[in-house]
Amino acid sequence: MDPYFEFLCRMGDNTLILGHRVSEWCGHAPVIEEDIALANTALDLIGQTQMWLGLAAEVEGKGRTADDLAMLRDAWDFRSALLVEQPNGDFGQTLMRQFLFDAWHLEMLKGLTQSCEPRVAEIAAKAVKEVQYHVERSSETVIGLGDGTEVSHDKMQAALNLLWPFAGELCTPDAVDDAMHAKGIAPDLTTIRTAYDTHIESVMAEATLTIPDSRFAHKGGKSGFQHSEHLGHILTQMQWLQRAYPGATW
Amino acid sequence: MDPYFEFLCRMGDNTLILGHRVSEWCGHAPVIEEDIALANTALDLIGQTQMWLGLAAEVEGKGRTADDLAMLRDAWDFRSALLVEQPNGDFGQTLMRQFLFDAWHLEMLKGLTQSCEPRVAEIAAKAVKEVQYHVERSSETVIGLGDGTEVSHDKMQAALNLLWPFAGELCTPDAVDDAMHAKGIAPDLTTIRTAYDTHIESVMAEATLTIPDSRFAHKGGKSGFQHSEHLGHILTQMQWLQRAYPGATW
Amino acid sequence: PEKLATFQARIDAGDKIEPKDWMPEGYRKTLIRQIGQHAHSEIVGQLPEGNWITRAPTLERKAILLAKVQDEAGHGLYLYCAAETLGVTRDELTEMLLDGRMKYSSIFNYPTLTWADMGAVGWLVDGAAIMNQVPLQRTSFGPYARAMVRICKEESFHQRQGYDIMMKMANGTEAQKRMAQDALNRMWFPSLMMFGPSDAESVHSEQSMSWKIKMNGNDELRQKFVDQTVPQAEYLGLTVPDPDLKWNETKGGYDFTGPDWDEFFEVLKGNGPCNTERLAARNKAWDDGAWVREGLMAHAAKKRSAKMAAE
Amino acid sequence: PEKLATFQARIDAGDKIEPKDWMPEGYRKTLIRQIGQHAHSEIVGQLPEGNWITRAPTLERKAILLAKVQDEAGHGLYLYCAAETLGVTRDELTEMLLDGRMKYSSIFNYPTLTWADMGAVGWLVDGAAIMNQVPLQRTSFGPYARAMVRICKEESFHQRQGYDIMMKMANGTEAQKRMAQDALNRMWFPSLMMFGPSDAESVHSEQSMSWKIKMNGNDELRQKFVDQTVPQAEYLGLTVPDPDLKWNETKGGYDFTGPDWDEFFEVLKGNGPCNTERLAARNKAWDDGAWVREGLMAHAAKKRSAKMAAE
Repeated sequence: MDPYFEFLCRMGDNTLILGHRVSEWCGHAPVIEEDIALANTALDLIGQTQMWLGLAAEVEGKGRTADDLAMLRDAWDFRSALLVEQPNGDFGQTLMRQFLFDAWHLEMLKGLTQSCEPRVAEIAAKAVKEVQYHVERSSETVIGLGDGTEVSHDKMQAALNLLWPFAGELCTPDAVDDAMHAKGIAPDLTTIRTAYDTHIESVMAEATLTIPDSRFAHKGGKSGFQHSEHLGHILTQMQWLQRAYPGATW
Repeated sequence: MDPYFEFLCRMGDNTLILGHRVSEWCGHAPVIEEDIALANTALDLIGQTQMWLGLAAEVEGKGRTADDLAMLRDAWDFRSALLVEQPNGDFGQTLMRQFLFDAWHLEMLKGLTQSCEPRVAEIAAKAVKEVQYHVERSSETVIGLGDGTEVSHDKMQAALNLLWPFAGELCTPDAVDDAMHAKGIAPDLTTIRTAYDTHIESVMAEATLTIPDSRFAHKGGKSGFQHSEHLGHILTQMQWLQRAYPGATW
Repeated sequence: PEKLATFQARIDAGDKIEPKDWMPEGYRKTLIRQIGQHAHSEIVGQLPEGNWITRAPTLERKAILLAKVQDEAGHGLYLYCAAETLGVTRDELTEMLLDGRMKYSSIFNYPTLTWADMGAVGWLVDGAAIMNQVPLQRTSFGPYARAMVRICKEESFHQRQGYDIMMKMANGTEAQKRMAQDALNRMWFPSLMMFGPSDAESVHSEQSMSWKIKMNGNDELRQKFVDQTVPQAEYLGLTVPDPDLKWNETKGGYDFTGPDWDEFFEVLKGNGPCNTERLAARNKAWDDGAWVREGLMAHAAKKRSAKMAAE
Repeated sequence: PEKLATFQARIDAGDKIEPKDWMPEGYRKTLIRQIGQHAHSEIVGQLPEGNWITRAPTLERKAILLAKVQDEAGHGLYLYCAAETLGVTRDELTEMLLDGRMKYSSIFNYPTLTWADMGAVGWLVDGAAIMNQVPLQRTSFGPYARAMVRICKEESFHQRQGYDIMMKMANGTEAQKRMAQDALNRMWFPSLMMFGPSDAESVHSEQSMSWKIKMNGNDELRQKFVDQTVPQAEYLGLTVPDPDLKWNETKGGYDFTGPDWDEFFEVLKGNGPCNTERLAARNKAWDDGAWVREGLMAHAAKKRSAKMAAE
């Protein structure tokens, strides 16, 4: 296992799977502006996926492409965090998931712009601008709905309670993260966690939402040991055409 | 196009797709007895699929198996009626779909027991006993819910309104049906329609439900010309493993 | 009547009518109906293509399709804004869509069944839409004409992308070729329907023409579409599903079979393959979104009053 | 106290206690909890396997899996009936499941991620269940013991089917072998947890043993399971994910690493990978089904009163 390849798959699989989830909203959002914004977010994430998985495929050096990685791996070879695999639920749950991811994504990408690997720094520099915008939007929406009506507040609190145990995985370092940090490729996740916690706390305070009093964090997504049951269902859709018509050009 | 092969695919694809739909309920029914009954119905339908598609594959004579037909055709080669592709909706909608299908299925199978093709008659004789039970159950449930509370009545009426335009396809003969009837393989669909209409009318009367005043019938499923968008999504699930791991033995 | 004459003279002179200008009630109503239907078509039009976003075969195709569907929502937005200048709100228009008082283009009541449909929708449906819309860039109502300029530019981009998908399929494996032909078989006649019934049977047409809300006859545009599209199909190596199609040297265009107008009117009545689903999807989106719209409005109101209190 | 002594004497003599017999409150309560949890486990246990019914690789495998899940619902039904003889209704038990007052087997809080999991669940989970349940065929409460006889027969059939899936995978392609090994890696320790914490830490055990509600110690059964399963894994060519596993000649069994009990207690607390989803799925089924249950009851009442009126 090459930790650099693993790391790049983590970055790309997160954006791929979250992009897929967000794209499920197309045509079904509460207002047109949100349809546009969600499609735009999905589009950015898929674009970032092309860069991360493209680099991963190069680093692997087995002649695979970004599309091969996206379309021809089974669930166990994915390195997406559990958070991004979670179902959309209602619009509030989708935006809560988005914010919990965006806040981490932003800090991570900021750190990665300083990577000793120029290709990583370059991708991060491109992505960080998009993600800066994502986090502005998702935090505004979480605040607006959290501090909106009683109904919207309760739904957002329920979404936070549901998704909170999936946020911790993003910031919990493992051997791959440690190796990446040691090599100067990626930032220290414990530092990211501090910034992440501060960011989450301030947004939730403004949103009048209470962060659950538990640090329990599910794990198994980014290591690939134990994904959610959702991932397999995502793949049946996502990979359908490539699996059904192997070798075709689209 | 061999009409006999087409006809066998219609029989087998109907039971396959409806079996798939019904099996989606597993573990999610309103009471355990219904979980058991739905699983049992799905099981019968999958068993019938094995027989119909097994015979279809033999008749085709290209070395394909029932599993090949089920797992390796794309949507356009399916010959399922639009009715069986429709989503489950709520429990009432599922049972309404089931009854609208069962009532046709029973008449059709009764007719097929008289087929000049002994293999067809044999499969029909086996299936008709199971379907006799299916129609008893589904009609009882439609009656119970139609003539239950106001809420259940309204839901069943909505289900009937929604699904009624998909029932007609089953009884509307086309070139394949005419050829099958002419050869003595299958009964005349216009005769079946008479029995079907009578059956539906008597059950709906008992269920205090009003049959929509329209004979408009969607078509395109059994001919394969234009399925519903649902079928493709069903196949992404149903065929996943065979597509992802071609040639493996399970 | 004098006002009316001046109004017609302005139109005849090629002036643009602006929202604050006087206009006859019929002009206003017809425009609201037309722009509203067009806006609804963009919104509902997200659904058949949205159906394939999660199944797009490559990351690149997924991105292109996402961008396209996003553009459609954007078009819907411009058009609702154009309609709003006529004194109707977006929510009013939306409610009329949702309860069936207003229509959207019947083409979106057909299902998208294979990836080739993403090509065929771009090539044929956007192609037909452009044919309808290019002349509307010169329509008499200013906001509508300006929206059309922007929309047409993007639509022709979409059409090229659609044709590109068809090219890939038509030059691909046997299965892909078959997929492409199947898509053309299903989409051909519904695309011809997009120009509306024959002029002889079309209502409102004459008045709309003189107001420059409608710029061309339905049959004329349909002929133009066929003449443009048939060579494209030939180039793809695909067969237009019309055995009577043939070049007519005398008229300098193709003779072709018209669509099944009974089917067209069934679709208008709600009996298209997907009418129920499309409307159900939009109704669900609207109903499920109510708490979100209310929540965000409540928050905005809180912020406004906090700001006022601070001032 | 005299009654109690007679009761204990009957149990010691191997008599079956029947619902109408006198029994201590503790016996009744413990049984309700145990049978109820067992019933809930069957019901919740439909979900992880139900997750793969629509993706089963062949028609035959789909049929087998459907039959299995149907059996599980059936087991749930017998067990609720057995519990009902103790004076609690199925609806009461269901509500206790749904609001978290009663538990179900922690194993069902783990996800099923590949088709090999359908094999591993049958082989390991049903294997462990049988190991727990076979002795319960001799339990002191009649209805429970009889339910167990029927259930054990079906469970051992399921276990063989599961092992058969594993055989196909282990003798299949490289990918299938990897899938089988991956399933074993994930399911091994959760299966060991199914016997409960070490006897030293287990509450209620002693009293339950003397009442013959519990027939064996947890560690004893766990050892038996390991001893039975390891050679089966070897036969499949799979590696049990425990580097310290080794045969101990002296004790005539394997030495093995126990599961991570912290994880076990987290799962019990609700922090297993799928606790939230499983309970949400059951709650949704129950809530969404309310109108159905009410409708059918209303209809039954109408029929009864019509019948009475006719008599």
